[in-house]
Amino acid sequence: MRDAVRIVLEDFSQDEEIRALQASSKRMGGIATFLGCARDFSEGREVSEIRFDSYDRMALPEMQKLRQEAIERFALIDARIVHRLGVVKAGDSIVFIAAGAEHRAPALEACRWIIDALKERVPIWKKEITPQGEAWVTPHP
Amino acid sequence: MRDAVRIVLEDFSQDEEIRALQASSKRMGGIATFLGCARDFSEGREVSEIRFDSYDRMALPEMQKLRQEAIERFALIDARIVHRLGVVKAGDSIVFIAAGAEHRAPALEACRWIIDALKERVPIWKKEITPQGEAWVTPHP
Amino acid sequence: MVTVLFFGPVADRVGVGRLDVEFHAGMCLQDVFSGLQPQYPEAFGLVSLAAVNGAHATDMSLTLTDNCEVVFMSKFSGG
Amino acid sequence: MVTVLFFGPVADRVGVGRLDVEFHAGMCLQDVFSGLQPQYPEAFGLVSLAAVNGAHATDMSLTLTDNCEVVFMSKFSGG
Repeated sequence: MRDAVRIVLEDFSQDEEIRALQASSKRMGGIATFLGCARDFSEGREVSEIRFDSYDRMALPEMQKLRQEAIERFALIDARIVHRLGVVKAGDSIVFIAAGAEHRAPALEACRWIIDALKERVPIWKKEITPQGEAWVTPHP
Repeated sequence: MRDAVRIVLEDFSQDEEIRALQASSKRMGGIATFLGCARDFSEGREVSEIRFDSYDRMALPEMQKLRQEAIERFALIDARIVHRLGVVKAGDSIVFIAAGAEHRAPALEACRWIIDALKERVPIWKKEITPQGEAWVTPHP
Repeated sequence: MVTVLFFGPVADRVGVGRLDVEFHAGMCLQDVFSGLQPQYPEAFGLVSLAAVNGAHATDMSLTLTDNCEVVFMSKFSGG
Repeated sequence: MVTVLFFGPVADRVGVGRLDVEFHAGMCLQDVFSGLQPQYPEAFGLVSLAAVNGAHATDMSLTLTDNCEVVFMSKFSGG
């Protein structure tokens, strides 16, 4: 089975991720996921693609730490985090988070916590490529 | 394309639901989902399967209303709700909710709101079949 | 005639999923409830929600019409 | 030697992704920052986070060791 935390260049299947998550236990009653996708429009500009830069040495370990912290903090049964790098087109997936718990509340809360923490703590930067030029994305709070 | 709100007897693919959701717009930056699954253990008892009863005339329209309300309340781009009936085995999917918005916060909040409201407003009842007998599930707050 | 439907745990305790109750002018939701409750106290002990013609009914003084469909329901446990 | 890495918008403004800075005993994170900042004021204007050897470093008085890896980073925009 694929690692629960991955940085990938190719697209991935949510169904496969969910199956991998469910494989860890049949006591999972709720699975919350968050999928971040590339938009074709941002801050009033058309976006044709998104490119990434990443401090690899730190990005993957930090994502692994996030998963472990989320599992402990929300008493999750399991969690998975996948982030794409390389070149992503409008509509493509960028990041996928799945959190499985016995009940729905911790699964949903963990999912929210992980994506917020990932944006704050994982050293990845994205640049939007538009017909008018390129621009690094300024993070929103 | 399949309806955005469905009551089904067979299993369904999350990937297909996500693709159908994404088809509505490339401005979707965040998609939150919630999957409720049948657990093999509940209130200290083993559960071999779950059966459903539903007031069909009201269940589907109420789910459609929930979707519409969520779209308005959270300014979603689109949302989908699928609920299974019939007989469901441990580990199987029961309910799937997907909410897509321009940004992550409304998508995640809508997903939480829809599952909470669905449990409160949609006339479906589930019964757990255990080796010791059958019991209708008492809802938790 | 008023069609009264039961589902899930309420249907199990009533023993059937459907009862027909004679309609009379001015009849309200509470009248149907009070007419059946003494015969099925266990089932009606579970009832916490009602619907008329497929819509949630929170006002028990709601006036019914002939041939309407009434449902007395226990708390939902879907999802 | 201290290896200093840059990524994303900071790398763009510095013009390279890596600079080597001479190490001296007792050197701290702030020394490296202050040594480079005047040469790359635009790039360092974006810096809001630092890491040493792959770990977040919030204390700029952190003492460095020879051959360590320092990164000055702008706010992340992954996810």
